[in-house]
Amino acid sequence: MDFNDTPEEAAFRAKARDWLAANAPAHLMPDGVRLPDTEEAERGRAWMRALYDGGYSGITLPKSVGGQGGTVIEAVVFAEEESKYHLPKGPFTSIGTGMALPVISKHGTPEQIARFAEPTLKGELTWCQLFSEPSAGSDLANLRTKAVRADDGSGDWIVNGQKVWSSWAHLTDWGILVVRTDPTVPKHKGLTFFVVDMKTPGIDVRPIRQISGASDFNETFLTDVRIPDSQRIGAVGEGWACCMTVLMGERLGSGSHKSAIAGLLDYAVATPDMMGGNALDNGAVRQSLAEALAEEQAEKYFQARLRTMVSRGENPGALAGMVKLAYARRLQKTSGLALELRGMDAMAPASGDAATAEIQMDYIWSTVMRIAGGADEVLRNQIAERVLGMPGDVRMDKDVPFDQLR
Amino acid sequence: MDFNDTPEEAAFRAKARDWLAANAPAHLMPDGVRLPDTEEAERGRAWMRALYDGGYSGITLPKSVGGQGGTVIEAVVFAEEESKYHLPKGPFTSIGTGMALPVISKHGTPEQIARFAEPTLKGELTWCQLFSEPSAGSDLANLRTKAVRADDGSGDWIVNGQKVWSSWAHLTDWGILVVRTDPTVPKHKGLTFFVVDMKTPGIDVRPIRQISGASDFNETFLTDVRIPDSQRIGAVGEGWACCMTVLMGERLGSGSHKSAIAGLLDYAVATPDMMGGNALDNGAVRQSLAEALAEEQAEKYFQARLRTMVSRGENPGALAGMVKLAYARRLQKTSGLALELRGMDAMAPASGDAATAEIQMDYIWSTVMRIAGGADEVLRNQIAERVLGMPGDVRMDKDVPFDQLR
Amino acid sequence: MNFDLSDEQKMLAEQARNLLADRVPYDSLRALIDAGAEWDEPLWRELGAMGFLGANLPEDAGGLGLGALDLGVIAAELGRVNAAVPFFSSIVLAAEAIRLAGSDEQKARWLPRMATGEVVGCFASTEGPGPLLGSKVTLAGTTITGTKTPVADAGVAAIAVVQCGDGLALVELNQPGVTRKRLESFDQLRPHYRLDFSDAVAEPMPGAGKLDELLDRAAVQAAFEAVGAAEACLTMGRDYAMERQIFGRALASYQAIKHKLADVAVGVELARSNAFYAGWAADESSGDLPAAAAAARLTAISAFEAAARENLQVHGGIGYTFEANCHFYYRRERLLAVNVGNRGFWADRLIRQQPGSQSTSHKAA
Amino acid sequence: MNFDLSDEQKMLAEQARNLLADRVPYDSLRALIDAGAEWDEPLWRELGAMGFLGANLPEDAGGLGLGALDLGVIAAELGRVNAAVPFFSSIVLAAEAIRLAGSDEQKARWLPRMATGEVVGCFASTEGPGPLLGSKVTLAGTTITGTKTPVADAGVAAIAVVQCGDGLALVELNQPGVTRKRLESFDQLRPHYRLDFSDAVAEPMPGAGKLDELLDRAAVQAAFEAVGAAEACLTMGRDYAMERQIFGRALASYQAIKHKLADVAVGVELARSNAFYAGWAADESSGDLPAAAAAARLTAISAFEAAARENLQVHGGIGYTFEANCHFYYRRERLLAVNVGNRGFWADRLIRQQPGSQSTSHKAA
Repeated sequence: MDFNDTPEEAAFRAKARDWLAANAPAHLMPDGVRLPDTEEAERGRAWMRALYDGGYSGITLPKSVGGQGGTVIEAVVFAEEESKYHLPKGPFTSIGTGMALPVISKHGTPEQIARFAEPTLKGELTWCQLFSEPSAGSDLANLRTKAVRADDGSGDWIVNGQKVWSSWAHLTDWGILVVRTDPTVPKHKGLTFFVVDMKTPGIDVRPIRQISGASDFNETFLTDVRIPDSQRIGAVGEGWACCMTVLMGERLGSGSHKSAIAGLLDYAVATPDMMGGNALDNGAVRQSLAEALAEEQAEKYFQARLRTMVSRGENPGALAGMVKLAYARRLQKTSGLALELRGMDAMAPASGDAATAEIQMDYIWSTVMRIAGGADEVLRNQIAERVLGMPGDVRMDKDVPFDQLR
Repeated sequence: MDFNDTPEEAAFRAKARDWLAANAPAHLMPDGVRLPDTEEAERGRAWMRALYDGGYSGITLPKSVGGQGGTVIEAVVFAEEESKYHLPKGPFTSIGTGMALPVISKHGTPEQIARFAEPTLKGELTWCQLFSEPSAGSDLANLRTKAVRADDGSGDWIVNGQKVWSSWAHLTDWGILVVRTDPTVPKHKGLTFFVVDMKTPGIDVRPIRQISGASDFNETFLTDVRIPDSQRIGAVGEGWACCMTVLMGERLGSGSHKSAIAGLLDYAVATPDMMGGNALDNGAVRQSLAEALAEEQAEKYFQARLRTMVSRGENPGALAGMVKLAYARRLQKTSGLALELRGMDAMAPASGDAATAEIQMDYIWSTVMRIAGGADEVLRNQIAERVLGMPGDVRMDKDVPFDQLR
Repeated sequence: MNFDLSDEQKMLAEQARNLLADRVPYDSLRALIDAGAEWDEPLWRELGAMGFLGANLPEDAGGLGLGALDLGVIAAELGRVNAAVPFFSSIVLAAEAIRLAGSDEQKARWLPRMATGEVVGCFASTEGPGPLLGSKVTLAGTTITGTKTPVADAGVAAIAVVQCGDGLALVELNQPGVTRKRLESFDQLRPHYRLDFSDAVAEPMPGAGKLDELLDRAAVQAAFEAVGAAEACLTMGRDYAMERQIFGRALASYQAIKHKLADVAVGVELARSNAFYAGWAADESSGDLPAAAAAARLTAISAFEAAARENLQVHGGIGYTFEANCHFYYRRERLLAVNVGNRGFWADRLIRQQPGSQSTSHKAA
Repeated sequence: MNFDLSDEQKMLAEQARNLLADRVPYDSLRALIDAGAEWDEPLWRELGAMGFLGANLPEDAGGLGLGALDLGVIAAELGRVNAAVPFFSSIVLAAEAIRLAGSDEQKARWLPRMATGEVVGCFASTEGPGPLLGSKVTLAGTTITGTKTPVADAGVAAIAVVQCGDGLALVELNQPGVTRKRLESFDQLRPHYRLDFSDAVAEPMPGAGKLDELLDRAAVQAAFEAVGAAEACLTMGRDYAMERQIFGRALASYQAIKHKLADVAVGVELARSNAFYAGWAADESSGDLPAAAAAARLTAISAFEAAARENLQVHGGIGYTFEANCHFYYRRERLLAVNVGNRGFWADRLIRQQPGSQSTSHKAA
């Protein structure tokens, strides 16, 4: 058992580290200043271009499409090193290389690959995703946005519907879009995958106001949006397979792991009690935070185990879902506890109390963590089914035509 | 809001209290001595006889069958008063009046009622139940014990199979039995209900050794047991309806409620810590026990609310299941916690340490509480469906003939 | 035994519920937040006009002379709709403090106008991070100096009852020695203020040793408010799950959702039972009130915590939007979890009520 | 990064697992309980003969000179089958104490025979109700008087390492000044004794201040044992749920069961991860060992607790019978939850390892 890179990984890391030391500083984001979205996105494009020039854009994508043909572990190592710098990274960079290009390179035509791959890898083309819908969350295939062929013989598609949770849709160039093209077949079978220019007439992107007060996500309304058949990825009806290419891709945290519980210990120590001590003297607080700290450390070493599997070329599969499941519920529990131990002051802190503000945001953000990227209940199902080999839920929608489902 | 009886209840209580004061003392069980089963059962019969003579046997059973034709609340009031005496009560008394007679009086023939009701009410006839099977726990209708007509034209039934969890089957006179008479129809439809003399040849009662070390429950093996058709209760195939008569009967705790948590507080205070104090000085222990105490009190007042509903003639239905659900998980949690706070000594206490022995038994008994009389999961389903009006689980066995189920 | 609300109390609940269902649609809460409003003033006036605010104040003070259970019924209904009114600050805390510890003159001067809603009071105890009962602000004669923060509803209040050590003082807020600064409040429907007293004029309240009873009585009302809110979350989650289709059937048909909400329902019923008993104990001035109030508070915090969190979870992504209604409760829940003392505070109070448990010198709060 | 057992460690695990699967069928546990046996002596001899008992003892003491991770691998496999052997008492505690704190003579005299299993040791710390570290039994020169209770495996032990204050002493049990009384043990597969010392001869162990490290190292092994046992419960519950049909489909197809076991699985993987790290920290003599051991202990207790309880729950009524196999783990789990210190003890140790947290005078253990 060791925490060291393999010789290959070490060599790759050294090279990446040198390259980043030379190139990253020019692209650093300012600390403590929130840039306008547009500027952040512009800087993201520039950093993508630098990555491309340095040979670090699309590390795991095949060389045939312009990627680096590298391993997943190289991508992880690079992400670890890259995360040491505060760089303009976000959905506006990751969706293109992480979602759009894997689908295009696997399901697209040579023309489509030629058209989209290089500009995306260079940051000239940024992407958003248009998957989720109000009626299609955990059950993604339940989507209702529909596309029909134009009746003018052009072969174009006319798309109508509504998408949600499309991050940065207002600032990206193109979108990856999955829609229903045949409602008369069972729901997974009637879907088709497209790419769409976000400037196409009929696309209306509106920010969603969230409970945190922010509006990072959008709703995207599509009204008679005309999409040429040449922007269809894969065959008609192959949309679900395209989605799976995106969703089943291996994901692994970057491994960088700052302890949130350490901050809560400090917070407790900084909260006086009624007997001249502090909140950490209360055995209930002490034990809850100790157990949370122990779990947090366990998660860090669990991620090291997953990282080791990936490094060996194994796919951790649903095991990786355990991390988020544990993390999200712990975040809600511990941030909630921290607010409680601080007492009323946590509900309306003195201005400038950054610690309380951050814990409040954690408490709110924990609700998203328990839902997005696999809700608690979906992850438990996946762990039961894929790790423990238990049966799937009874499915009532399996062979029923979509238009006959309620 | 008050804790007083209605005038009718008060009158009934006063009468019952007087009667008990005059009659119960002669039947008291000795304290701190465990009588042999056989003697306990004999005393139970005698107490039943006294109840019958006093007009308190079968309080809620109709007068037409020899009961008192009283209300549920009268039964509750009587049970409250009766519980103030340590009397020989148990499955050997309650199954007859609480399970056998309700079925017989609702589904039986006049001859059957005449034959069984009065002797049961008098304690001359005691009963056990032969319902559960190894393959039929929460899913009672999944039972496999079968009965076929004898091929001699007698109309008798020949029963083969195995029943479990039949308390006191070794000491009772008769059993209520549900068996499968038609495996070719869906499982709830092929059942038939019988009463059977436990001395019938082919009945073999064996104690089940439990994890507590005790053997309160039995397995009952039935091998070519011949039962005359005159002992069939209800029509052939009506067994499930008979079971429902038994299982859906209103049940309500007697209302007597000793605080278990108070004992654990004492236990914690009696456990020294490393700083000259005791285990209750530990905030984690303190808070856990405080929350358990608060919940225990809530349950007591919740039972008072249910009692009020019953007193008004309302049926609390699945609400009553909340009490056991909360109680069972709390018992496991708090008895487990108590063992922990005491430390290693709880794992092997000095001889004569009755408190630890009792908590150990609670910790073991809590597993039964979470299963018997509606497992946690069954109760949650019932609460969701009957209290919250949510849909039933998807049933795969609804219209499938029993012999085609796996 | 009749362990239930009386018919009159049920009518009171229904009356309040109907009024509030009509007057507090969720969109009105969104509008208040967007406006940065202090409160729903028209609703407050209406509650006053209908007598709800004086429910438990003496009849000679213009109240209805009802009890803690009646007040609890109203608190539960206000909790159910997440109403943006200073009921808890003005009625449950300030007016109750004056009733318990005020001089006859103080009672005569303030209670009638509080009962109508004309005067709003607030309760100032906390002094920054840490426990409810601040110890630094003290009274010198009739002069008060120091800082209480946060204080709920101080923006619309004319008077504050200020906890000074074990005693209470009454301070009019419209005077030169008092400055109020609005803080950013986690519960967007209940504003909080920092109150700075600089040689401000204060009237000591003569009733000594009433602080504990005040807190106990307030805890009972907080429990009722939480029970009403928790029940609203339960109903909202259930209704959404019944409607929402997933994988071809109602979300409500999945055991993960059924069992989650069943557990929430158990929590609500247990909390309600303790709230009933604590209300009864308050009305009977039973010696059991301290333990009953603490138990009610603890079960209500747990019930509302689970209900608010799991309601949002059942809603999924939509629950995270401002347009959905889960967040009102998700934020209010934390406030009710620390308002008048957190779980540790009340757990300790409950244990101290048990015979034999206070024998050692412990340090656990 | 290679955060996993080495190939050699995996082979060791497999070897142990195969041996134990063969040698410890559940029926053998029932037979031991029925016989009131002290231990599974033939198994102990076999483990000794195969070198498992000396895994982490120095080669010059007849051991294999392996490390804490290797020992952990064996502990996990013993935990998985609930083996009735004094591995924890003799190897993890007594031999390790002698290795850490014993004189050269003590090491030479006892370790070789402990490595083969010929001599069994036990560890005496608790003095009745309360914390692990008893304070009343003390050493006067080479004489010891007082009572340690309970002491695991003292019936088959020839020597005891006795905690006296902050120090350790070695006591041979076959001497007139020592009486042993067997107690009724909650874990029916691990006997416990009351040890009375009456002017018994004791040898002080010279290594001072080694108690903390001994407990840390034992906590790591207890974590591994619990992880193995928890995984056995998880597998048993899953297998039963797959087989058992209810309402026409496998019990394992219900979300209530799937989600319950998924949560158990998460607990097991988290606990395993901490155990791995703590084993690594023990082997590297990392300054992180105290925190790592405490964290491993806490996650292992939680994981095994949930696994043992829910495994029985998944089994339903049959799980409550002596013929089913859930109860071995249900009882062992509580023992492992208090063995070498309970949750509160280790939570406190973990917090004290964090920078800044020991600044105030707190009273929480």
